[in-house]
Amino acid sequence: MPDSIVNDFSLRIATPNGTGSQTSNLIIFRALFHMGLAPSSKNLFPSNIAGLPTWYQIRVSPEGWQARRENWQVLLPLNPVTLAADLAECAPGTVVIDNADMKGVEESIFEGFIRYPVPFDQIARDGISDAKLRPKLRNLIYVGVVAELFGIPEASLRASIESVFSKKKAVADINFEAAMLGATYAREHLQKKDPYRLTSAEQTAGKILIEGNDATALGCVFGGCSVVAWYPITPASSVAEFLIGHFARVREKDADGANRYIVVQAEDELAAVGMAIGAGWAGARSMTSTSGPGVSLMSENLGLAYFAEIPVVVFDIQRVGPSTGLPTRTQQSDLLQVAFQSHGDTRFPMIFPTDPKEAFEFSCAAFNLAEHYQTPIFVMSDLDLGMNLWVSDELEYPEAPIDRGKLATDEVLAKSAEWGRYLDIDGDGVPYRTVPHKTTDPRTAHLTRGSGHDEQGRYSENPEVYARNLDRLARKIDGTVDRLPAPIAHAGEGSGLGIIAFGTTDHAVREARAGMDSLVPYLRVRSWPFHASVADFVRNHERVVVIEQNQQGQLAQLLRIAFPELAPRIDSARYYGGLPLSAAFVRDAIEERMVKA
Amino acid sequence: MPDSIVNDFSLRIATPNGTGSQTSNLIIFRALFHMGLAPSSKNLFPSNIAGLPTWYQIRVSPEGWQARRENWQVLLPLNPVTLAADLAECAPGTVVIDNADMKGVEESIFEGFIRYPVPFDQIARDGISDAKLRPKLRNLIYVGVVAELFGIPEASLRASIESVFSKKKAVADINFEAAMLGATYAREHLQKKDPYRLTSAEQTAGKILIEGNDATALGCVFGGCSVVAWYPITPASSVAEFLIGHFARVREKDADGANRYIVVQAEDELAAVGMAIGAGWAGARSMTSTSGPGVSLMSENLGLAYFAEIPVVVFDIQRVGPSTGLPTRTQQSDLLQVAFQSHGDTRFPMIFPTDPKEAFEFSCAAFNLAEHYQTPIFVMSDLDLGMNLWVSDELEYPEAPIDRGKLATDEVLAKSAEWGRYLDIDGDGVPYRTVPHKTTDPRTAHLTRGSGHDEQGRYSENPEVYARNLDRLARKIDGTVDRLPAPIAHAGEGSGLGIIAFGTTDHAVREARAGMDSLVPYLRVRSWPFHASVADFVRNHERVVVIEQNQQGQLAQLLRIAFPELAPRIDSARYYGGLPLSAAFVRDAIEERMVKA
Amino acid sequence: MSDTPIAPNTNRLGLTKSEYGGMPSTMCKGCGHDRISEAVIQAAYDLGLDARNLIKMSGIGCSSKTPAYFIGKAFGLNSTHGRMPSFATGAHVANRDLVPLGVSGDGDTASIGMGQFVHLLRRNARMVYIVENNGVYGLTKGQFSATADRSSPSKRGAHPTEEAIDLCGLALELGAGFVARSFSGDKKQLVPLLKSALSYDGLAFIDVISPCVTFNNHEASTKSYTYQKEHDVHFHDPTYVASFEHIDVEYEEGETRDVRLHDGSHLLLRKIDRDYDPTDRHAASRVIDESRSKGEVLTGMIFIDIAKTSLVSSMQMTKTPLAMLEEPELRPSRSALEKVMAGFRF
Amino acid sequence: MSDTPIAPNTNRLGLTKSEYGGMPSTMCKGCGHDRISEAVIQAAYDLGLDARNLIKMSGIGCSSKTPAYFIGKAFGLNSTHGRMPSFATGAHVANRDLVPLGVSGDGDTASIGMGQFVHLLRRNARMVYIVENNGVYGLTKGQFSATADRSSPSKRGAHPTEEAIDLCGLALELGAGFVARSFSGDKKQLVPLLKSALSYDGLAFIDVISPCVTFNNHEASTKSYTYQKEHDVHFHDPTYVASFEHIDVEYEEGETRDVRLHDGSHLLLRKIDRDYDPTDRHAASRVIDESRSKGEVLTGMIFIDIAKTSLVSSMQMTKTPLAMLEEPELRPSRSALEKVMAGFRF
Ligand SMILES: Cc1ncc(C[n+]2csc(CCOP(=O)(O)OP(=O)(O)O)c2C)c(N)n1
Ligand SMILES: Cc1ncc(C[n+]2csc(CCOP(=O)(O)OP(=O)(O)O)c2C)c(N)n1
Ligand code: SF4
Ligand code: SF4
Ligand SMILES: [Mg+2]
Ligand SMILES: [Mg+2]
Repeated sequence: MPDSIVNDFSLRIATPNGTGSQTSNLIIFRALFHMGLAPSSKNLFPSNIAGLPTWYQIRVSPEGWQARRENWQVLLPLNPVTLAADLAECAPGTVVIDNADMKGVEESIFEGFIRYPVPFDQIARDGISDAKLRPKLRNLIYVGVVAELFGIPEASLRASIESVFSKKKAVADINFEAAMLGATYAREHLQKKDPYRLTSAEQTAGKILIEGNDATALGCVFGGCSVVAWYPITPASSVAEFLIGHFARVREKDADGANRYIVVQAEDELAAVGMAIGAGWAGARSMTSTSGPGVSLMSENLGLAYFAEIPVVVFDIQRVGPSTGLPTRTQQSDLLQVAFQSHGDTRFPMIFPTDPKEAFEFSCAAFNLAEHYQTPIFVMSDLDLGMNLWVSDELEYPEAPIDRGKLATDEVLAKSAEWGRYLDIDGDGVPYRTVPHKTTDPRTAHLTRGSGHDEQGRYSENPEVYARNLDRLARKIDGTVDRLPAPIAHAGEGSGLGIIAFGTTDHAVREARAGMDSLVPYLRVRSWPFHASVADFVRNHERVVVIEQNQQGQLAQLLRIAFPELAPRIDSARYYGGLPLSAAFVRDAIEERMVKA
Repeated sequence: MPDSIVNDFSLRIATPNGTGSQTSNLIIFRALFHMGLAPSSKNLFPSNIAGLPTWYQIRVSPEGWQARRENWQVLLPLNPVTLAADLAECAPGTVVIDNADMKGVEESIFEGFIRYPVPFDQIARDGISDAKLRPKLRNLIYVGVVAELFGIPEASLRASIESVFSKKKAVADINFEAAMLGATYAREHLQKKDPYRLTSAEQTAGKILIEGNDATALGCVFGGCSVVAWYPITPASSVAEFLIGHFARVREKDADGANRYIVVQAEDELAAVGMAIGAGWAGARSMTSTSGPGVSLMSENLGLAYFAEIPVVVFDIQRVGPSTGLPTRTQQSDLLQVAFQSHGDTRFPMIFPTDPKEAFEFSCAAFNLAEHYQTPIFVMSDLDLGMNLWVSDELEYPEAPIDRGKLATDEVLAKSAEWGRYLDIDGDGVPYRTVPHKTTDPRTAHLTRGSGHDEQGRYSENPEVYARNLDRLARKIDGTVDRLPAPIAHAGEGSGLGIIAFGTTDHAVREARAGMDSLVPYLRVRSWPFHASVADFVRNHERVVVIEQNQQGQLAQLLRIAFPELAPRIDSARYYGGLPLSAAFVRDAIEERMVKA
Repeated sequence: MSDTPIAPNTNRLGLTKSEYGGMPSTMCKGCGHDRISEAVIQAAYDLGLDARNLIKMSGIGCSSKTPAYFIGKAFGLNSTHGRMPSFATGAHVANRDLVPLGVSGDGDTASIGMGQFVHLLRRNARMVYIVENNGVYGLTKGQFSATADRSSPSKRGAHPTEEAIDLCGLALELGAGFVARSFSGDKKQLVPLLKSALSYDGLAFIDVISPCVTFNNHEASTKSYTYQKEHDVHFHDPTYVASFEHIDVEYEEGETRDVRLHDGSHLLLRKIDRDYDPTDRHAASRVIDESRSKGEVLTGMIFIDIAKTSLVSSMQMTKTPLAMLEEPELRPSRSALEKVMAGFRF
Repeated sequence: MSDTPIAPNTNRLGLTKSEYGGMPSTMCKGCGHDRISEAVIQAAYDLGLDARNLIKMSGIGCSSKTPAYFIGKAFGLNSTHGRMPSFATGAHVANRDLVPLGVSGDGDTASIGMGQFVHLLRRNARMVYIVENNGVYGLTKGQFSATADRSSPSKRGAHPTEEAIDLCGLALELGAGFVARSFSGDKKQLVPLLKSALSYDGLAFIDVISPCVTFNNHEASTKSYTYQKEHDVHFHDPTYVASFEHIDVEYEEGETRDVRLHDGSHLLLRKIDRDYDPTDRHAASRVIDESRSKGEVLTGMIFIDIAKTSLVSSMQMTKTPLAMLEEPELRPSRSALEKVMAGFRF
């Protein structure tokens, strides 16, 4: 082992859920950011409010990789319940900072590790007078120990603590003091025996710290969304909760100080999506955010929006399914369900953001797409992106103006002799949308319906009329590729193996590629239906492996359907344990296939 | 035109909905059956209770084909609203029996047709004294006219009328008399000018007349179903309604005359499927029947049944989608939705009955499958099969005994030292199912859940445990092919083009093949996941065309996913106008491709 | 009388009644639902209502089809079975100037729609909500709905196995501010109630007994025309006076209650025998419940509370309908984003 | 006293109380839900209940997790959010010998579950239905549920914008036969109510105020321990006497009501101040409603009707649980099929 490893290791903190340790972990994380490092954080928390084991993993790397690192070099096993298991998972030589006051712990289990025992209880008892505050403040002690052992400057620590407790100076002070108790103890009693060190760096220029759901919420504000109907569900709740805050702060009020938005907490997801669709029908930009179980409940109403051609944006912050599954773990397993949900011939376009910046951009763009194509647009995020804190590029002001799409205004209607709500005037399958009060032309008034209708929106059971309508809808959905985010190609060597990935999988893929001797060509898909260039990429390689976070290889299946002639070359490598994907998994998957090839 | 065409033409009757004409049409149909003919009937009715146009098509053919014939040789345009349109759709030389008393009708519109004008109103006025009965009885007049013109023996007519009014002799008599008014008029005033004739035949030995939903209901009774929870929806309602009758008549009562079943009309489909799943969990054979919109509402609860491994049978009597679509027209467009519904990695096995006999057999078998594999089984019928009257082979008593599958009985548990509800003891991915009161072993009691669980059914967030469970579920579902109905191959010539079809499409396909010079090989798929023999069939042909009744080519897409290496050869021909499929459509689809090939 | 328009055969907008019509009905001849559509047309015509400010919302069922048959100049959304309340709420908050006229059935509301109906009542968004109550699922051919009385057999003689839900009782329990019941055969009562509902700023619920002539109009039915005629008991004799009319009905004190509605119009309730106070929620539940046990069907203005604030008013929303806002109002400035970014830096 | 078991530390089945326990709870320390689980264990132990005849049913929420923490010897189904009533109904009709003990939350029942809850009450299938009512969505971190009072702000100070639903009032309106309210902090009242519910042949509903210490136990909350303690008003002082015990509580006439339950046990209600008749549905709604406006939270046996017939009884079902029937009873004979076929021939 080299005697010094700088800014390139990861730290795992094991605590019981709901004990306040999250604040301490956040403080360490932000302190690193303050040092100019681009750390990654993965919060592996249970579906429980307090008591169950939780792990927080902080990683630093010279490149500022954001993917989860599979192994860790430093462990703080502060949860008695999981102590043994946590240690068992560690490689020999792992640095272990444990609570020396823990009762009944066999010394032997620490063998083979670089151990720093710290009497946290005693330090707390001696150093924190106020017994009421002690339980929470004691968590700050390990912050100080970590800072001292690995070299987080006091300034960064203080800055971090102050930012976490923002305005509350007094609170910040006592927390800082508590942290100092740990630092002091470490300085006086711990002899540095490990090679891991932190030093200030230049990784954070133009970077921000943000959760994906926060960026998604901002995208809605700048995307012009004004009606939000939601029902709480992990990991989607914070989209609406952040949104409430951003609306209040940045959506300009009217002259009387009244709100230019409304957020309704509905009684369930059927109602949430119903309200959002009703609002879209009446001409407001509307959305709902949910996760798998909610999507399953929305499918009938979404079928109406599809067939009646009503704009609405749905955010699916994916978690582990099927059923209740693991509500606090991450997956990309709703694709097939979303794509073909609701009975009959339907297709629901999907967009796949990969990081907070795209979460913002795609969320903003989704409203233009929904209104232009007059159909539900799904933004497929996931728990890893949505609920973890990411070091992201700053969000850029949207270039594209708000585009209400093809609206039946008086001008438009004046030009068109023949009029019909579902008339394909431009031959692109996209009709002109009506919004009450947007026109005075009496021809536009009609009863929107989910039953069979002709070009004028009148009820019809005529077989030709019905088939013609389904064909137009198919053309319309095929056409969405003109405006959906195009795939991004990362050139590589050779035409043997190619990689396809989407969403949060991208981070592990890019890290894995960087770490390999030969650079494998990689295409990141950003939407479905697929662009023609996706087919080109597959065609240009003997074999393509789709890396995804589900059991069935759902994107691979969508590719096989979209490009049957290329289906034989499409392979997939799948992880579905619920933890954020690691570069190691990707590397193995690729190497395995390179050998085969 | 040959001067005599015997037992080979079709008759189209146009009337307003809800005027009682259905009874008359049924009488004609049953009279033909009584003559030993195997007629086909297609009831093209509107989504309305009374007033809108409805058409009834009766067809006779030497082979007794049951598919819809695209053209008709005899028309009764008795609906003033559609008179002109109905005539416009007819080929020259069509026989037209019209109401001479209809006001304001241009003589000219009958030009080019073989016309038999009949003063129905006047005949009714003169012949039917009771003004209250007249509106209904007048419909019998055209029955008599048809009988006289084309040669339905009086005996068959009487037999038919008596069977329709079963016990009510008096009612039968006045109806027969009304029919005779028409017959007499025709005899006295109409000069036979057309070549179409009916004669007795031998097509009905061992045949019965039955609606698909009726056979489906019987299958549930003989399949051992005891709990039914449903919510009304066209075209599925009659499954439950027939079932109520059959239960009462043929499910043996207990010693006290009490019922050995329960049928609950739920408040909606979420509740209907919830009750059915709850009953399956408690150990009863349970089912729910619905159509597209209902399936869309069931998807969250079905995800629980999939993941918690609870048996339940769902009958999807498909209608035209998306959304409300055309509730009284037929399609096969719920496949993709059903196969991958509910969030997360799920698959729901589907069975495709093609006629009443299979509707009975598959419905019966579905309960064994659901209990053996402990998963929801979908029986995918449609409106054409479910609500039309079919000439079918007699239903045969089920050979396979009722098989409750792998149950955790005391015997089983005695043998197995290690026990877990989800433990894969036999290596086939199918665990042993627990039913309260079926065992006294205390180890079996547990809390069934849709959240992550280990082999013992205990809550677990462990990534390996979760992935292992998903893998076992995948193995289990793959294994269903061992018991799902296998495909049926119809040999043909050459290895160029092959046909694949399923469900009601089969009738048009078999008729089309019979009518072609070169017999195209044909495989009828009867379930999904697909058997290996389906891949063999595709592999053995340069090109395979899937004939289906939906817009997206849904079965073709499932084939491309299942057999990626064969995807390039899989093509599809699709009809989705909502009328039952005709042989003509299939013939065109095949010929077009034979030219190409 | 409020039913007299400004000039013969035209209303204050100069429109004839036929201009409030819709497509030809496809209901069965004699269906109660058609009578309700006529009443809606009458009310809209009398009020001189601008069809562009009304949106017709419905679920699925025969009843839910009727919006196609009245006020063809208004937009409408025929949504999904039992979920109309959510679509109507969404449409109204998107454009607060659009007043939803919701038409539902007893199956659509009391069976599959119960959850959304209950929460719609709580939310009190401005809307007129009509249940065309026939005790059966008409469109699916006559199965019992959740409002079918246990004493009321089907044509085949089967009886419901569960208690009927009294939607008015439920609405009262859930705090609805406008609860009325009427009969499709009684335009004289239904029209003024509809007008009052359209003048009410909140959720106005009207349960209208509307016989299904095809599946539930037989002797033994408690939802038949005959049954309703024989058991109908009126609370009061209602008269509606629009804000643009002056009250010219003379009445003695104590004989008539004058309810002033949000838009300045008046609902005059002339006492019949007993004096009934439609502003006492408890009395209301007690009375309809007692009358039910007596086999009566009380109709009229059961309860009204004009003090309740509607959803939009309680939400501090801008007066401009959200649907009419454009980029300048909807998209914050670059500097706004810059400020937000600052917070994410350090 | 009914709480005294036959022999010290064991009940009539010879089981200790710990044998009615479950897995260790994962609720927050002090969560009201844990107290309810304890009460359930106490009731089951006192009754000498055979765990194999009980099925624990729940939806999704902190409350809905608790069936894992009591009576581990019973089977249970932790179903989907708001849909437990349908699963419980299905399970019970499949095996009528299994009594469902349903545990739900105010979000699970009053928000997403409202539709099924209403129809469960109508259907009256035998079942104990407990709502662990804390006014918030605990598991999703504290959003308001439909039972949150408008006067009760969140920790952040926001107020609900909609009226709270009183589940007991709703249950009464919908004709429920057993309606009670209690408090997780009041075992003395809750345990006898639970036992009575378990002895009732029909839908027994108990709304239990169960504070969420993490998200809704602050000063201003009306669902906090303190608030409930300060505003709790008891109807009576309840005592449960099992059928296998003899009534040895002495009481003066007129002071106590004796309600005889279906299984022969008795619920003795000792009058506190006013005399309250729990068999008068109207009085019940009026009283809980008035007390609500007075800011009181009335608890106890609000309403009971032992005359109602439960779903299974009204369905003429065989005594043998359907789940226990096998091929001989389930599959009709060949001749039966032959008879049916005859009808399809001609
Ligand atoms: C999800 C769903 N389930 C079932 C149906 C079938 N369906 C159509 S209308 C209807 C009931 C209508 O009853 P009601 O609301 O009382 O209206 P009515 O026809 O009596 O006026 C049902 C069950 C449907 N369209 N959608
Ligand atoms: C279909 C669906 N929507 C949303 C959720 C997320 N969710 C889990 S629990 C819960 C609310 C629970 O509240 P309550 O029933 O009051 O239980 P409590 O936690 O307060 O005891 C919600 C909304 C879910 N699991 N499923
Ligand atoms: S079926 Fe009944 S409800 Fe429907 S239209 Fe006919 S009469 Fe009216
Ligand atoms: S969050 Fe609230 S309801 Fe959930 S366990 Fe904690 S205290 Fe109980
Ligand atoms: Mg109805
Ligand atoms: Mg709660």
